[in-house]
Amino acid sequence: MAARNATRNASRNTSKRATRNNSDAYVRMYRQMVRIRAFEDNANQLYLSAKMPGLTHMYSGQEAVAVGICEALEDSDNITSTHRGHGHCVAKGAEFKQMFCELLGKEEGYCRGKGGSMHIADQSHGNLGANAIVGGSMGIATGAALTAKRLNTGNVAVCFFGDGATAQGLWYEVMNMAALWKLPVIYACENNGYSEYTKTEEIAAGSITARAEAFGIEAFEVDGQDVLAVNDLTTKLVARARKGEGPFFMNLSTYRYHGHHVGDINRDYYRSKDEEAEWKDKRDPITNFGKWLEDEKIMTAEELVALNDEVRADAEAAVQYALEAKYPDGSEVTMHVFHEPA
Amino acid sequence: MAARNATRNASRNTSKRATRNNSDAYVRMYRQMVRIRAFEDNANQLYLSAKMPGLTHMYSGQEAVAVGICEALEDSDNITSTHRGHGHCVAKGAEFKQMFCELLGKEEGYCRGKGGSMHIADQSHGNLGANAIVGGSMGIATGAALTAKRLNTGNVAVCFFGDGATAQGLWYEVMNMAALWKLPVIYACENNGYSEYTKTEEIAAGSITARAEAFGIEAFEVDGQDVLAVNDLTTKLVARARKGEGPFFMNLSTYRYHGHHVGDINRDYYRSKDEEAEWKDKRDPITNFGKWLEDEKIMTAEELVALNDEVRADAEAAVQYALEAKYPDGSEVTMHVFHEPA
Amino acid sequence: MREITLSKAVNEAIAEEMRRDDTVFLMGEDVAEAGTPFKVLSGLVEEFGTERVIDTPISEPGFVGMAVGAAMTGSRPIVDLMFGDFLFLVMDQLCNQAAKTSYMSGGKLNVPMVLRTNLGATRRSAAQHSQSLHALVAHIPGLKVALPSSAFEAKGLMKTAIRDENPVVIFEDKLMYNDKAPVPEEEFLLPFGQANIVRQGRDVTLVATSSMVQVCQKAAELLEKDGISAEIVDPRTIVPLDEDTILDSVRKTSRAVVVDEGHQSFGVTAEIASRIGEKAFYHLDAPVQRMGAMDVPVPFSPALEDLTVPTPEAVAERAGMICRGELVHAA
Amino acid sequence: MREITLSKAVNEAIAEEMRRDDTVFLMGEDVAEAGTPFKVLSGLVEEFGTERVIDTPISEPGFVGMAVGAAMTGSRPIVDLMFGDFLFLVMDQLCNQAAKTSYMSGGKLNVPMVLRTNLGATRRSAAQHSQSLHALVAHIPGLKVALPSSAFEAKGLMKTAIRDENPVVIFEDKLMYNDKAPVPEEEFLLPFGQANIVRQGRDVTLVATSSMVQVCQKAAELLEKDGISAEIVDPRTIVPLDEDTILDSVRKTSRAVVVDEGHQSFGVTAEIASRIGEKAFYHLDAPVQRMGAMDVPVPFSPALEDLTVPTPEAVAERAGMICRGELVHAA
Ligand SMILES: Cc1ncc(C[n+]2csc(CCOP(=O)(O)OP(=O)(O)O)c2C)c(N)n1
Ligand SMILES: Cc1ncc(C[n+]2csc(CCOP(=O)(O)OP(=O)(O)O)c2C)c(N)n1
Ligand SMILES: [Mg+2]
Ligand SMILES: [Mg+2]
Repeated sequence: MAARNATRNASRNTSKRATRNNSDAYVRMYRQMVRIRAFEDNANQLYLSAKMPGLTHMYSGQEAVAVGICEALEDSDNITSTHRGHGHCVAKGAEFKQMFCELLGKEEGYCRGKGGSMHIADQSHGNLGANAIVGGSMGIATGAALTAKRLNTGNVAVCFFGDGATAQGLWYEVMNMAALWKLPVIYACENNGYSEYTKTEEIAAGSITARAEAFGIEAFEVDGQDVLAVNDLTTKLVARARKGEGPFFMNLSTYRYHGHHVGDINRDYYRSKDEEAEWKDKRDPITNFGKWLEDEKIMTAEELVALNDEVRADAEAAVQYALEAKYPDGSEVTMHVFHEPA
Repeated sequence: MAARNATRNASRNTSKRATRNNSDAYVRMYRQMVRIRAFEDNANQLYLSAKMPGLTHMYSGQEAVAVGICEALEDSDNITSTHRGHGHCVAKGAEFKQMFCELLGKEEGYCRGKGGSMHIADQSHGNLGANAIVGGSMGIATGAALTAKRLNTGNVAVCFFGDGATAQGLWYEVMNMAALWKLPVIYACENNGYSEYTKTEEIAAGSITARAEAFGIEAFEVDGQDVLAVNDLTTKLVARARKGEGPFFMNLSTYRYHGHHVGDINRDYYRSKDEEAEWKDKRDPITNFGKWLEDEKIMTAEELVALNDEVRADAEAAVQYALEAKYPDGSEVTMHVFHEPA
Repeated sequence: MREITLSKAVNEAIAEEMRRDDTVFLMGEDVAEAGTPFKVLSGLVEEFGTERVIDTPISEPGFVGMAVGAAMTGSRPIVDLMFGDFLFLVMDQLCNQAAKTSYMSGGKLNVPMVLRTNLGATRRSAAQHSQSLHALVAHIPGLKVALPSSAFEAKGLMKTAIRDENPVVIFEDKLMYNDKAPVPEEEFLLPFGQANIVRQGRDVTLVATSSMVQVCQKAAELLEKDGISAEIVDPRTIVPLDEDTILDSVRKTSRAVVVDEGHQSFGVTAEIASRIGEKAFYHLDAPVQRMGAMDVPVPFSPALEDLTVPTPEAVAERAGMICRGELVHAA
Repeated sequence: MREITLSKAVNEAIAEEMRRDDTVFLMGEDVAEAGTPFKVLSGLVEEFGTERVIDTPISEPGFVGMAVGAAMTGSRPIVDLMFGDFLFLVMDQLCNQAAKTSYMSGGKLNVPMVLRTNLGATRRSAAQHSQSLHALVAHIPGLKVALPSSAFEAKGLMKTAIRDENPVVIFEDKLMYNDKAPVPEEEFLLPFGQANIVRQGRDVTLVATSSMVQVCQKAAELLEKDGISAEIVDPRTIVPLDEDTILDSVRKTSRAVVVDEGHQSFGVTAEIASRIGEKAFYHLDAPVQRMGAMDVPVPFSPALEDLTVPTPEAVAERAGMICRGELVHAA
């Protein structure tokens, strides 16, 4: 079985021509991508100005992946996320306020400040959480799909992970079981070319796509900077997974604009400024999709600017709110170690 | 890359016609297979007559795999073995006496009685040990190959494991590194169709061979009941591995005659008597190779019988010796927790 | 009361809970037709089908991870880990994921799963199939740890474990599967964090877990002959730990020996002994004694293996010594 | 004496040993050009090349397993495990394989490898990047465990670890990488199993490991002001453990507080406190106090995280209480 190349540049495909019906969906996708970018720009600032504690990893550049996929899902569908998880969280429906509160360790955060950037979760929208163990959520996503199948909920689970995470043996174990039991899970590899400070080609032998295929899993390679291509493919796969035709694998080529984490500033020794510029200037998922929306007359240039401004204002207000919000009371430190029935 | 099918029935191939030069090697292979069978028959008896403690797993039926491979190796080459490890140990050059002593927990055993059947090791012949963790030695074999490459010893490492062990994520992790670094390691999957009481096809999705290939590893499928086919292929791969062309993968089809472990007597619920009979009657590696030796006039029928008798007598003498040998002194219980320089 | 084996007790507990709650399911290697190598689960697949009694590949990290995800989304998985020694393979999914999910999510998510596995040496199974690793999981906040010491506890604790909202690791003694004990026909559950006073005594408290309860019962009989009255306390769960019952007993007897089959150093005996040493300090007439397994990998040879775990004779001897004040000079 | 950072000390130790012995090599994630995220290994790849300073994929079980095999065949690998929390991923290869090889083979094989990793909270790295898991490995026979408490120890213990014939796990405190301490220019090694008396005192012994040595030094200064003289003992390695030095100190001071950054329950404080309680029983004037990290996953929020680890003030307070006899009623 050869990997299917989901049409590159699907956005320029006539079948994608805007109609009254889906233009709302397009605007929403655009907005969600802008929301992620705005969230990250603020998070980065918070960190650089020493207002945010800990470690964090920016999602900027990869927005089309999270949004293209999550817009094909229902709230009740599950996702699992990664150390680079803000984008998935926003895309799956989370609110800025609770997210910034979480990043700052405040009581109103999604996890009451206990999780922080690397563990942000949003159960209300099916996000089972970011994970600071690379590959650590592969079993969780597959298990969510097992619940879906066993209890017949009709839900699908999407497991986000990076190209570097394909080096974790866990993935092969769960792919095998997902394939054997036809579980409704989609493995979405956000292939941004790097694991920390190392090019993935130096640490991945053979073909990542072929690895999934060897387990009898249908695999797809798709341009992760093209939100419509991603959304299109995901929509089809989700429908098929709900019918019991899963699991599936998607290898999404994409790029992270910032360093591996916010402190990774001097990157010359592992990737060139030219390479970064190339991706940012020519392949930015937001800029390109914005242009398409204009070309297709779904939004005007002014509307695009207004939307951006509105989202940025939202984000800044949320930051302000979070900065002023209160920390959890010290007594919370021993709460939630064990879960008590409500 | 499609898996290469090493010529099935290579033993009937004219290129395998016996010559004065290699007839010694053929006789040796035959003898080694008979030695394994004799060892196992005695071990089985010891267990059934309650003279042998613990758990043990019989290698009978798979002799051509261990012998075909180990006869292509030097003493200094390493192997790692499994819970079903007696065959590998004999094939790599171990003596009956120390082996039976080990199985009975006696002081003269290869591991001074501390390892037993599931941990038998024979460092003097490069056998890094059996392993009671399924897949547990995959890293060890690959690491031995790393030493070989780094210290330029010219050695090769062979990692024996069962089809069931391919479900362990560890394998994928080490295959990736072996492929990236071109390590001289050969992964030898003894595909006997079962993991304990379950048919492997029920617990392995897709293709095991394709899984190795997806890492860019050259893979081969070979008849594991044909000692010459196995030996031929291994000889070639070992030579190539020594030149830095490794790693390689071999999927060897074979069969275990006994139950999963010695206590597994009623097997009807997971495999049929007919299936067992088919393998034992038509595909026995020893019977078939014996016939070939006769046909090729390398050994006469009488010589075959004599060899069998001699080996059986050796085995029984070793059993007797081991039964009478002494247990380690109680003071040894705290020895060897830590290794002290000699 | 009828007597059943520990094996049957576990089987009954699981079957009852599976009948009661559709979200409960079982997964592990050879749990279905084969009913596990120990035959503990025989018959369950016939009643509940392969959808709820799931044979897995030999992928311990994988299926434990899947259980975590299944538990987070409304299932109640029971995972069968064939040997306690394989815990080392699943520590990441168990300790970094399952144990921390409730806390990291501020209580928004939880992982109601049971990991059933075993402990116990002297079965000639050598270093990788004989370990008693319960201290390791007990060290990790977020996991509960149950150590049934008979068929009665095995049933009652298993049912409680399945209904718990948290990850519970339950260790059965693999040498005890065929041991019978009285177990009521009617349904019952045993609460976590409630120790059992197995035997009343005046002179010394033997705190014993799992396999060591039987050992201490025999030790108590030996001591009886020497006129020493031993009280035996079985914590039943070490997380949560019923410190009060242990301390009350020691305050009464003024002497304690803590006996557990895990390795002695950095193990369960250290935790319990140090709590007694701290919280019953002014009641102690003698230093608290610890008796764990030797700090050596479990050797295969019968001649060596039997030396590594506490025996009734050794426990009786040690308890006798502190009762007779013979260990004064050592401390 | 010159002062260097802990980071530099580790780097020097490894470089010296790599120069001395060709069989020593390093492997781990981003250890080469990047020199690890903590920059501890910077410069090594320039000197020793990518053949001896090997960047691996994110495959912790895989590369630890490979290190075991490499060590069994004549290499001396040093494995870099980026965060101590990832130990959970490698427990099988470390505890079922590396730790048991010498014993299982009756001494015929051995595994001279070093696993260097870290511990320590309060870096706002949350539950999966903040754990101090040294108690877990200390429980497994066959592993040695070193806990350097300054640049001096970091260098001397690392060199000893590399030359040891056994698997050694060495935990650096990730908050201490930039802390300087005097370290001789000349070569030196620190023996395992030899505790260091960091500070002499009369009234109470503070047994402190790793990060907690600094905490106890500050606590000792606070106590000094109250006229209490604290002795600080740093075991340096917990396997082997220098029990004698600890016991001698406690027999002298009659009081002890054991302070360690691992979770308190079933952790290092339990082992050391229970040994003191058993072997210095008749010298104790007060119950031995244990101060470990709280039994909770490490929370992200700064408002919570700082509450979970022992502070100088808390240690001083507790030590003060036992010196003043204020904990009598609790026990
Ligand atoms: C098990 C584990 N190993 C190592 C790390 C350290 N680490 C964090 S992110 C990362 C790189 C991950 O690369 P990839 O999966 O491609 O994700 P990306 O950062 O590119 O989004 C590493 C090595 C970790 N968090 N967990
Ligand atoms: C990690 C681990 N899981 C489970 C087991 C129990 N077990 C022992 S052998 C075996 C089946 C192995 O099957 P395979 O690898 O095909 O080898 P075979 O027995 O067929 O030779 C299992 C599940 C084990 N020893 N180790
Ligand atoms: Mg990446
Ligand atoms: Mg098999």
